[in-house]
Amino acid sequence: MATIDITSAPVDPDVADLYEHYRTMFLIRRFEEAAERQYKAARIGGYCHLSSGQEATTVGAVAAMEEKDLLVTGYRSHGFALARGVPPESVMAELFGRTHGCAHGRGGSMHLLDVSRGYYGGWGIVGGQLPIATGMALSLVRRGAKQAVVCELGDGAVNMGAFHESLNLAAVWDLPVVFLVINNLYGMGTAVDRASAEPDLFKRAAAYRMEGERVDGDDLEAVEAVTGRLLERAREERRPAVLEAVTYRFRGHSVADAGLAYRTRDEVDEHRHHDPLAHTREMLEARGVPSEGLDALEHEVEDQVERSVAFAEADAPPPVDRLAAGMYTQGSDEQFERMRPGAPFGEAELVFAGGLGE
Amino acid sequence: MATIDITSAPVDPDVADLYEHYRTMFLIRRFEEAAERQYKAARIGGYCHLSSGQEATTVGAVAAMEEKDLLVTGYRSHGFALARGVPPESVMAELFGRTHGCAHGRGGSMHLLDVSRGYYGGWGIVGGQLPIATGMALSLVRRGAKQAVVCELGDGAVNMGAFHESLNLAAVWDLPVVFLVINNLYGMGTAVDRASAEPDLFKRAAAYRMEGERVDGDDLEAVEAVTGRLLERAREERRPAVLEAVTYRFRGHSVADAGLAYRTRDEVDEHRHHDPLAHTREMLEARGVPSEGLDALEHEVEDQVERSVAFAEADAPPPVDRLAAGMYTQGSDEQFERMRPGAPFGEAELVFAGGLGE
Amino acid sequence: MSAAGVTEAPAVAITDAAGAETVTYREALRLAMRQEMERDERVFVMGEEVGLFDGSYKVTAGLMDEFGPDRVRDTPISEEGFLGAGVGAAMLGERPIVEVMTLNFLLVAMDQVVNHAAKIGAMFGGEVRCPMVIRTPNGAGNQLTAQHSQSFDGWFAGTPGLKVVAPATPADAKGLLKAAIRDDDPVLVIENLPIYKEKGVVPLNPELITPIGLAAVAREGSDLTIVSHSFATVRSLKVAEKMQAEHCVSVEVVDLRSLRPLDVETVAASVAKTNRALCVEEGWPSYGVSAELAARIQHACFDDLDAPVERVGMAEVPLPYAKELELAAMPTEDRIERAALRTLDLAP
Amino acid sequence: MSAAGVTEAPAVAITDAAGAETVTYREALRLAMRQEMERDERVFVMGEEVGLFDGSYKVTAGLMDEFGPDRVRDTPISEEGFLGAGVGAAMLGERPIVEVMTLNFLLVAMDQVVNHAAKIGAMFGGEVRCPMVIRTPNGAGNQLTAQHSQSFDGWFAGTPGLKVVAPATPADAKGLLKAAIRDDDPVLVIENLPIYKEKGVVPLNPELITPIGLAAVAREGSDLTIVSHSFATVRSLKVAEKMQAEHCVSVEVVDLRSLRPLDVETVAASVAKTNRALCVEEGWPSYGVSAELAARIQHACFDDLDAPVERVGMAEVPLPYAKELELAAMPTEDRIERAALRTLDLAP
Ligand SMILES: Cc1ncc(C[n+]2csc(CCOP(=O)(O)OP(=O)(O)O)c2C)c(N)n1
Ligand SMILES: Cc1ncc(C[n+]2csc(CCOP(=O)(O)OP(=O)(O)O)c2C)c(N)n1
Ligand SMILES: [Mg+2]
Ligand SMILES: [Mg+2]
Repeated sequence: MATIDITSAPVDPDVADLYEHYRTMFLIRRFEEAAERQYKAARIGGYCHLSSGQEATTVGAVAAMEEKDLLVTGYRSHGFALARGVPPESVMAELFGRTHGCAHGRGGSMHLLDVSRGYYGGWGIVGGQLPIATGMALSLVRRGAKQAVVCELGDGAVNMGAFHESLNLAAVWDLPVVFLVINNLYGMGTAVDRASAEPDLFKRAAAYRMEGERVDGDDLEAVEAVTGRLLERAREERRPAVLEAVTYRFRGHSVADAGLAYRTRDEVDEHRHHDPLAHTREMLEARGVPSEGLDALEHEVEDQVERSVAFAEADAPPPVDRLAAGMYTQGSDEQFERMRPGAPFGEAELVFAGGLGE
Repeated sequence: MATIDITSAPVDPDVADLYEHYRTMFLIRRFEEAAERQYKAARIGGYCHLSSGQEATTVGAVAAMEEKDLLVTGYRSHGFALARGVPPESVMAELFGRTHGCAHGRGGSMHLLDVSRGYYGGWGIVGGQLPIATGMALSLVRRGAKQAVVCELGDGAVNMGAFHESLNLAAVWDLPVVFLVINNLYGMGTAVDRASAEPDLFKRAAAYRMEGERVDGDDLEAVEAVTGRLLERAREERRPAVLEAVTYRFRGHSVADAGLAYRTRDEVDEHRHHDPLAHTREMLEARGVPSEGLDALEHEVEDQVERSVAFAEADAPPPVDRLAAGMYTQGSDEQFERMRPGAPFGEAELVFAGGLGE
Repeated sequence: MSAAGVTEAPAVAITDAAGAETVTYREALRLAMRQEMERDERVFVMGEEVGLFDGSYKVTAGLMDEFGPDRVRDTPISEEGFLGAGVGAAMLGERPIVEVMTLNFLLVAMDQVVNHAAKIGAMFGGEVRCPMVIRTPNGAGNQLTAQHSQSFDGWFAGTPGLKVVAPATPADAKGLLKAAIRDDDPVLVIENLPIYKEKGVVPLNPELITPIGLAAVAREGSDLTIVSHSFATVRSLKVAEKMQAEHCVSVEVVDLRSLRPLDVETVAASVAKTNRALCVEEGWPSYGVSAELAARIQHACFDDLDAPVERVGMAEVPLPYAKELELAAMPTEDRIERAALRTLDLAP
Repeated sequence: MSAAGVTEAPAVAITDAAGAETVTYREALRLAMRQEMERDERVFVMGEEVGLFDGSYKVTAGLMDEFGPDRVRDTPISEEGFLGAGVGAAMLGERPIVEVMTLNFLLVAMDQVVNHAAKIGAMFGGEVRCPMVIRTPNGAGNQLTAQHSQSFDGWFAGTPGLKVVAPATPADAKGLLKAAIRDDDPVLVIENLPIYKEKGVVPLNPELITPIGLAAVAREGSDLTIVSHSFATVRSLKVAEKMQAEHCVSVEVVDLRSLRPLDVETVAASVAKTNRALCVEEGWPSYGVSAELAARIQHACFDDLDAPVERVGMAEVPLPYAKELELAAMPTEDRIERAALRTLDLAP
């Protein structure tokens, strides 16, 4: 979290923590608003899924993680990357498809990652990240490491076969993984109870003799506390868990969706009145943090977001002659050497020149 | 059940039913023993999965079905076909790969069916039959038909993603399907509790707010009663259910498996002492059916099995020039006509001559 | 069926009492579904977001209002489950149209398509059938990145028991989808993301279909045959115009329309005339559709060919996000043109 | 690595201090795993029935006793789950070998293979890798019927980001599996049911590998090149002997060994010499491996070819159960021979 200046932070450690969490929540909100503007200005492409409204869950869950813990998420993950400390410049540059993006411009919004911070992506197939997170937990056990994995998924993902197979494996093998189900009430336009025969999603954990809990996902401190407890148990006792955090997505499914075909304006407004950002700010003020201090923090963050956009804009796109970089490891060029004759891609050079490895 | 002679049956209707069920159980046992012999004599090929030991479950469940109900099973299904009334000749001919087999020699042991008796196969991919059975139940609902589907699966199949997706769909859409989980304690060599984090398999139903029950699968009358109750509810109230029948597979996973690498001889012997066949015969005797009558029944069945083998042996194999028959419906030949030039199969005629349709 | 016959460019107006209209590819698909649902009670649509959300790509927009939630059924995110449910319903004689949001997501339902739907007719000795339609768009563009930009068309086309069509025009979108719905076998209808918004003249006659298994000569020419399907046909037609204008080269474009059955006859007849062939596809060419085409052409036209059959498609990488990289990887008009010139020995 | 070089028949004894032994293909695979597990703690095996049951086809027999249940891990029947778990473990630097009972069952795990394992290197900008091995047999025979008799080799070979090998001999089974385990990318090792019991001389030296991306000339010849992989190579070698004896025709057999990367160079060099090519595979040829081969050969050897490239494979039907039908559908030696004679213009 090198980019965050904490000199103006409160001294009471509990309040100081909340203050920093608020900063992160605010960063996520403003960052995503900027991303949306850049998307509409066609500087960002692909799908762009915003998490506005869900910040308390994101920040609370990540705050509960130890540095050595690992994180795996779906595609609605700008917030997770930022909360885990990936510099905004690096995330924004990724959204712009630039060289210094956290995936060097090759992944975009859905495929953020930062291995140095234990963040292993950023995946786009609903449910696809679950077996992978489970395998990471298996690897931790094989090493005897006291670490755990947090695997984020949406309420829509609980109906995928991969959910079932992963939870069963995690439970039958006693793996240290917490499945964080972000129940924002909808998977695209489908309300939870139209999709899931058991709409109390945490109860599904019982089918694997696994602990399942539900938490108010807009209550940052509650999210942090229960995530912390479940992670601790995962690390120490190798007990996996499901944590369902109930929250709301203020915006449409992606920037392209107005988000009103399947829910009413009233419903959205009602939830906006319980904005976790406003709530957290109020809590800070109630605990004695002066309003001006919070305004200053907000300005700092806004500057930071602006800088990230400027950084991304100035950053270079990846060189076209390195189209295939990363696909295979070094040494593979030699293996592929003999595949050239009659190569059909149109221009074989595009793929082979510049090498396959990093 | 045209081939079964019931003239010597007892008159008390309850005993008469049990008597007929015993006949079916005994038929399954002897039929499969004959199939094994023919397999070892290389007259039957492929995989050959015997259900010896599981007859009470098979016969009890099918007995509870109404004629209009539908049946879908996995690959361990000789017993289900016979119980549903498919003539032994037709099943044996299928195992021999002959024209008058119930799938005309194209399916073999794993892909038996008889649409006229509502039996829609006989599927070989673990869990693959579940979405299909679910779709059949959906179709019944669309027609407003008061019918239900029985979908058989093994204890190993409950860990497949298809299980989860199907049960959720069946529950969220209120479909008339009973998932009959035959828990014979092992999926190949893997004991239930090594595979399933919740070894009480019926409890998994709760994850879909679905009714789940467990029954002693060696108690024919209990199986029939509970299956009947669940089917009734499925038909009348469109409520799906899971029924776990606990039983034991006396033989190896398939004829090729001795079945002793993962369980002890003692364990197998112990279960053989509770053979549901012997148990049912004892019940009949206790209810006053003379032992000679039962002996006679057994002889009849043995003759019947022998006749089925003779029938299959005498039956002709499918003509090789009809290799592609059934693959597509009639009229498709014309669609495929223009695909011939440069056809690569070696001999295009093999596939196209004789037609694609029935 | 002659109206949609072999030698006709797909987008010309069709003389028919029912008339014709200029609509988008998306609207043409919707029209096909509406007409077939009106005609046949057994037809119903099922998939993620097809109802309340009006379809992820708005193909089914309005249909739930028109036909109700039973015939336009929203599903949970469970592709294996609901696609398999379509198989089961079809086995009982329904005519399900299962929409899969994009072809990429068929990977999680592959087993139901390849090892169930495709097997039913043959494996059960013709005793039961599976008359279902699976609709899904392939294609890349818009920086959707590696997991969302794929075209596995050839995998399905290589599966005996399936039929696979891939319309390139609104008229064929309507005609082939209708043919698929009426067909008694499982048919995969591969749509395409970039074409959804393309417009064309579509005959309104509800009885007009585009026959499965029949390619179309989308443009006549004499110097080179380009063989393509789906969006690659749209690209190729533009390249053909440009080459006429700039290089005075006359390019014939054969739009496959069906991948299984594959109309090798029409392709071979064209190559016999032009003596040169270029196969273009949106997907990766190695082990792709263009491989089969090149294999068939070299066989059927061995003595006719003046040059090796060339191929062009997506560069063989998981599609990167960055716009510049994506563009460099795609089978753009530029790249098709270069490949065409190469096939004509007019470029190295 | 020269010991397993290009021009060497795969089954000859290799001069090496460590010696060689005649073992089955199955034993050769086991030897490779045992050696690599001894060498590298990160290597572990996981799959259905690999431990207590000794492997469904006994490839892993004894390994659980030797290495314990943590390194030879039995899994529930959950291919998508445990294959994906392999992906996750590999991303953290483990070297999982995931056994899938047969290639048919990869269909339920397709998404993890194609849309996850294969994407990792490129999609994450090279920041994380996926050094895993997936082992699984393809092939038909023994009347296993439509759902259990398939070879989707080309689908994986057509997926950028994967590597695919398919050994035809015990020596290459050991050499390629070892190469795959040591490789830093995801490698699919396609084994084969009928070959498991075939014997051959296998070098014991734990450092000998068969390089990925290098085909072998399994038999030299001058009149015709047969290109094949996996069990089709075994069949083709027999056909070659027979044709020599009965027709005085000299057939060269190129055993591909790797499908991605594909060694087109070795194939083309052979065809340049023989001027005729026949591609043989166990799977369905339309849109299959032989399509890619024919496409490459006609391109690379356009001026060398005296006849069109021919192909032979499984008849394009879901494989029926009845022995007679199965046999009629398979690419038997008879059918390969007839196709070879056709390629040589010695038969219609
Ligand atoms: C297997 C698969 N099917 C469909 C999609 C398309 N899709 C992307 S996000 C989404 C909704 C997911 O909803 P949820 O899990 O609740 O997450 P949220 O978007 O609310 O964060 C769908 C259907 C996909 N990416 N993968
Ligand atoms: C998807 C898939 N994976 C693996 C197999 C191989 N296989 C066939 S039967 C079986 C065991 C199934 O056990 P269970 O469900 O308990 O049924 P049982 O054999 O005991 O009747 C396995 C692993 C398969 N057919 N399909
Ligand atoms: Mg959601
Ligand atoms: Mg079992």
